Amino acid sequence: MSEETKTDEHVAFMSQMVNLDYKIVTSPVHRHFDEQMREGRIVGHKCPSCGLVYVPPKGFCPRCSVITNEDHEVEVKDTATVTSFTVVTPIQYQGQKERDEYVLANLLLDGADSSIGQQRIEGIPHDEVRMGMRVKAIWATPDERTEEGGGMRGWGLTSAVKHWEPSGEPDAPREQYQEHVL
Amino acid sequence: MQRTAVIGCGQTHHKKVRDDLSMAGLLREAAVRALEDAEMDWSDIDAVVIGKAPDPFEGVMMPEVYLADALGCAGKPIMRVHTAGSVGGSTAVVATHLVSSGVRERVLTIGFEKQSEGDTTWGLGGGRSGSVGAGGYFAPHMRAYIDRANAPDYIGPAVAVKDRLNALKNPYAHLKLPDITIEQVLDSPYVWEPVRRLESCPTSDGAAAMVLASEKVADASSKPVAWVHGTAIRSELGQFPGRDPVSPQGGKDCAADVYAQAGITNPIEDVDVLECYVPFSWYEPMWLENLGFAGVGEGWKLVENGTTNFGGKLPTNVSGGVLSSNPIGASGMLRFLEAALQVRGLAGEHQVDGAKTAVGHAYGGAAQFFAMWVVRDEKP
Amino acid sequence: MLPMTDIAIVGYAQSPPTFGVQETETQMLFPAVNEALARANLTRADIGFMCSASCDYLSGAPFAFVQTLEVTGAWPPISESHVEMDGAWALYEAWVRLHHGDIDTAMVFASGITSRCDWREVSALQLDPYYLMPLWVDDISLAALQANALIESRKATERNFAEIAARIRGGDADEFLKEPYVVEPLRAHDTPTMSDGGAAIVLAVGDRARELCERPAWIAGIDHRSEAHYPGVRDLTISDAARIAGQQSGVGKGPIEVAELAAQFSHEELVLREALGLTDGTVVSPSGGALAANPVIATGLVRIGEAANQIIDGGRKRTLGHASAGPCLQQNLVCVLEGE
Amino acid sequence: MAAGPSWTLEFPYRRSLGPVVGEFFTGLRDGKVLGSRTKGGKVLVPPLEYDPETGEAVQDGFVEVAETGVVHNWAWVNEPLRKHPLDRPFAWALVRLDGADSSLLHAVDAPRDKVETGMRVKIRWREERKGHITDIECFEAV
Repeated sequence: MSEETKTDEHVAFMSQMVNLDYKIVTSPVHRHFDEQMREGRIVGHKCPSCGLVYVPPKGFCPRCSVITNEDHEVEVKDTATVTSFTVVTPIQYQGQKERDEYVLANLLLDGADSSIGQQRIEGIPHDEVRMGMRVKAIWATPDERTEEGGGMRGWGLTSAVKHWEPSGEPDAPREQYQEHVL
Repeated sequence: MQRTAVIGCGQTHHKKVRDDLSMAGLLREAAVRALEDAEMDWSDIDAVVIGKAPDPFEGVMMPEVYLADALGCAGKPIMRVHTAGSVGGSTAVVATHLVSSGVRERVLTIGFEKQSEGDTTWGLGGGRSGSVGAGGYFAPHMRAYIDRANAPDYIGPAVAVKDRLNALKNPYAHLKLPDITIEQVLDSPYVWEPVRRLESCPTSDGAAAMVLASEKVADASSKPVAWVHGTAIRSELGQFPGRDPVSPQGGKDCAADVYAQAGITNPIEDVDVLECYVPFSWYEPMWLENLGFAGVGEGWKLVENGTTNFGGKLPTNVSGGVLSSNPIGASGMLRFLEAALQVRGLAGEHQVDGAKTAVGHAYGGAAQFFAMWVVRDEKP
Repeated sequence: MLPMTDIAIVGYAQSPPTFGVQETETQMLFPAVNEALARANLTRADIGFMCSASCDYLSGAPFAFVQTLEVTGAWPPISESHVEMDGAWALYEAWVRLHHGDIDTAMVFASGITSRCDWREVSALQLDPYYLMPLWVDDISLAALQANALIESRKATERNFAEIAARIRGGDADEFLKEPYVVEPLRAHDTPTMSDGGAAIVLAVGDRARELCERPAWIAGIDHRSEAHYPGVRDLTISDAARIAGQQSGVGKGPIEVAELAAQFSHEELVLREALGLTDGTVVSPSGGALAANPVIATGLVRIGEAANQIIDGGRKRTLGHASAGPCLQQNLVCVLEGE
Repeated sequence: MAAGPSWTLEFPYRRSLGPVVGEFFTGLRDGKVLGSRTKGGKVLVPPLEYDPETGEAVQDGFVEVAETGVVHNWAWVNEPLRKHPLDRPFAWALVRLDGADSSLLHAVDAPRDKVETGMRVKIRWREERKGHITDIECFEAV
């Protein structure tokens, strides 16, 4: 026994690393969405029953329980309204790469009915971000648009959009976005 | 349907790290207290129902497997419920149903979390960078509430102070901040603006346990019991166009259902004590509206005018609430348990005089899973 | 004890077992849920209570059930619960819920995708976190200990195992016995074929069940029990948990025509046959059981569904569905079904 | 697992052990094996905080047992998994240490033809011990 471990101290803790391998599987619907994003198109599915447009598409309408596919695909714009937001001070934990404060917003894309959560807003001081603010997508250069793989879990966007910046349009009136906080 | 009562309550001392206990030891500390309160031992129990939040928090998959005999279940039934943050509440509902259905007579139910074993924010992010945790997810909803209700900015801090001062009367509570003031909360840094650090729940190790029993068993109890007058759960889709996360329909429906069972027609008049799930201070006024204690946009006024204070018309989270102790899987059950303690008259220093009707409430997921119960000192 | 409510299975469907499903877990569940509802002539809106089953460690992301909730169309909000256990326990929760008289239908669904993880490694995470998990004892190793205990107590031979596997998989026991061991005394044919799948069951009460289904599969009894966890404190040659669950669910009150057993390993069938008191008159796991397809989490619910179909479609009078969880058949659930 | 690209989920845990597991691990670090005693007098090794049959708390205090014992049951692993305690063929065994009434599950490092029920084994201690179940490197033939 080494000197280091030879101690009278009572053993009170044990550490355990749980490291497990998981296969990266992206469903065909999300793979197609990812491909379209890399080509600069944001697409969704329009439910044939209720007519609502979901971005990203799920392959079904969760309200109507109707299956949707590429026949129901519609393209939406890369401009949006901030429906709500938060300024995050990142909590430091093992594996966290974020260090500085940043803004995450829920966005309603023009042409979509479902909002998208946790989108980065940049190009504006944090205390000037507001609900109703109009923003536009800042696209990554084509070679920065990586294949999404396991990160594409059916919500959010992909690496193709780096972040969003104010578009300079006048703010949207509250009634246009308040039903779309989420 | 068989009348059902809470005849035993037990909880751990909730702390940042219960470094003195194993996982089994944590559950057993709460369970043994509940059994002692019920004047029972392990052999009296017919079945056990446990609940906790996602398994990666502790890194034990399906923990009922490892915990079965630690909870006296060799040869007995044990099951595990998981409905995200509402799980402590929905676990108590499942345990209640085991008795009210007539299937079992004496059921032990336990909610727990040993958050210190792993890292919850990391866990919520699925082991990836950039997880903003629950606060980051809910912050935009709180902002939308403040905006819609035109609520003054000191309301959230006022709730944070109230619940922390209430916690001083609860020997089991985790956070004890005797000197906390609204100014101090307002000065504390934002974590997920508009949520400040002191407006957020802690991460805790802890467990809550109750013994639920049939009318026959409860009638034989030498102590006051809490009769269950209604239980309800609701789930709604987490994200779809038109969903209102500020006042989710599932919460409204859950409240309407449980009030109807308990004959509550005017909640603010009919309910003596409320234990609701407030992990971030702004959720108190949000839930007051969602659960029908105040009109739309009026919830914050009940905070401002002291209605929800200890000694007010609707004392809310007199135990200190989730803002003072947050062992996630137990947090919902603690709301249910504290409601039961109040109508049993056994809440000690935080007892509300003459509490006859109490409501326990929990929510989870994307504010999409709800569990509630109504307990009274008298039989249904 | 109150008089028990008459509750029956009126619709069941499973997605065809595959390995390597590409769709999301929710998408995978849609056909099974739709078909189970269609068989019961019901829509989602008709259902009084739903209960789901899933496991986060299968796909490696928390809150699998938040995703799969989308298969329910939970808008307006629904009364719904979830167990992180085999779907058979979700069915038990729904059965308990239906006793209250305020609702008359329920739906249960379960899903498991095993192709995205290394299940032998993941299975170690359900073990005692201090004494067993750090050794990464896998499910096949623990099963092999139980199989060896049967051999050493002269209750079974490797040939018995091979004969069970041959009956279920088709094939020749002599050929099976020539295969190498995975963990001695178990060979590949004795271990489950891991799969991806989902299943759904619709339940209804009393006359409502008769209205929805020509020949409902009535739940005559259902019960579940556990053993102590650590394998060194138990007699591995028997299953007290299965025995008690069998007694409590009334297995012995009449002959069982078909028993669908969640025996993931061939030797487990022997342990379960003895614990449940099954005789040679019972046809065991004609569906192939958990050995032929093991979509973890859905496996037990599929057994109950298959046992129900033996009554609904097959005209049988009395069948049994079984589910298990934990190492060495630690937890067992038995559901006895009867036709009128 | 199906073929194709994969990612690794990594979660570090720090487990508090409590009075019984902690005492057992402290003992292992110091090269001794402790059991707990149920109300009925059974000695459990590894020690549990409760009687697995009843759930009742075990008695106060610990019982030291031998580092030798008997294989009560075994299973031979010809191809160890990457995380198994040994990287060469080995047996899992339920070992009843002399003085214990329950069996400890661990690995036995011995040739296949030596492994059988009734085999006498003893602990092979890890050189660098820290208070962990793997302070027992494995068992070996006496």
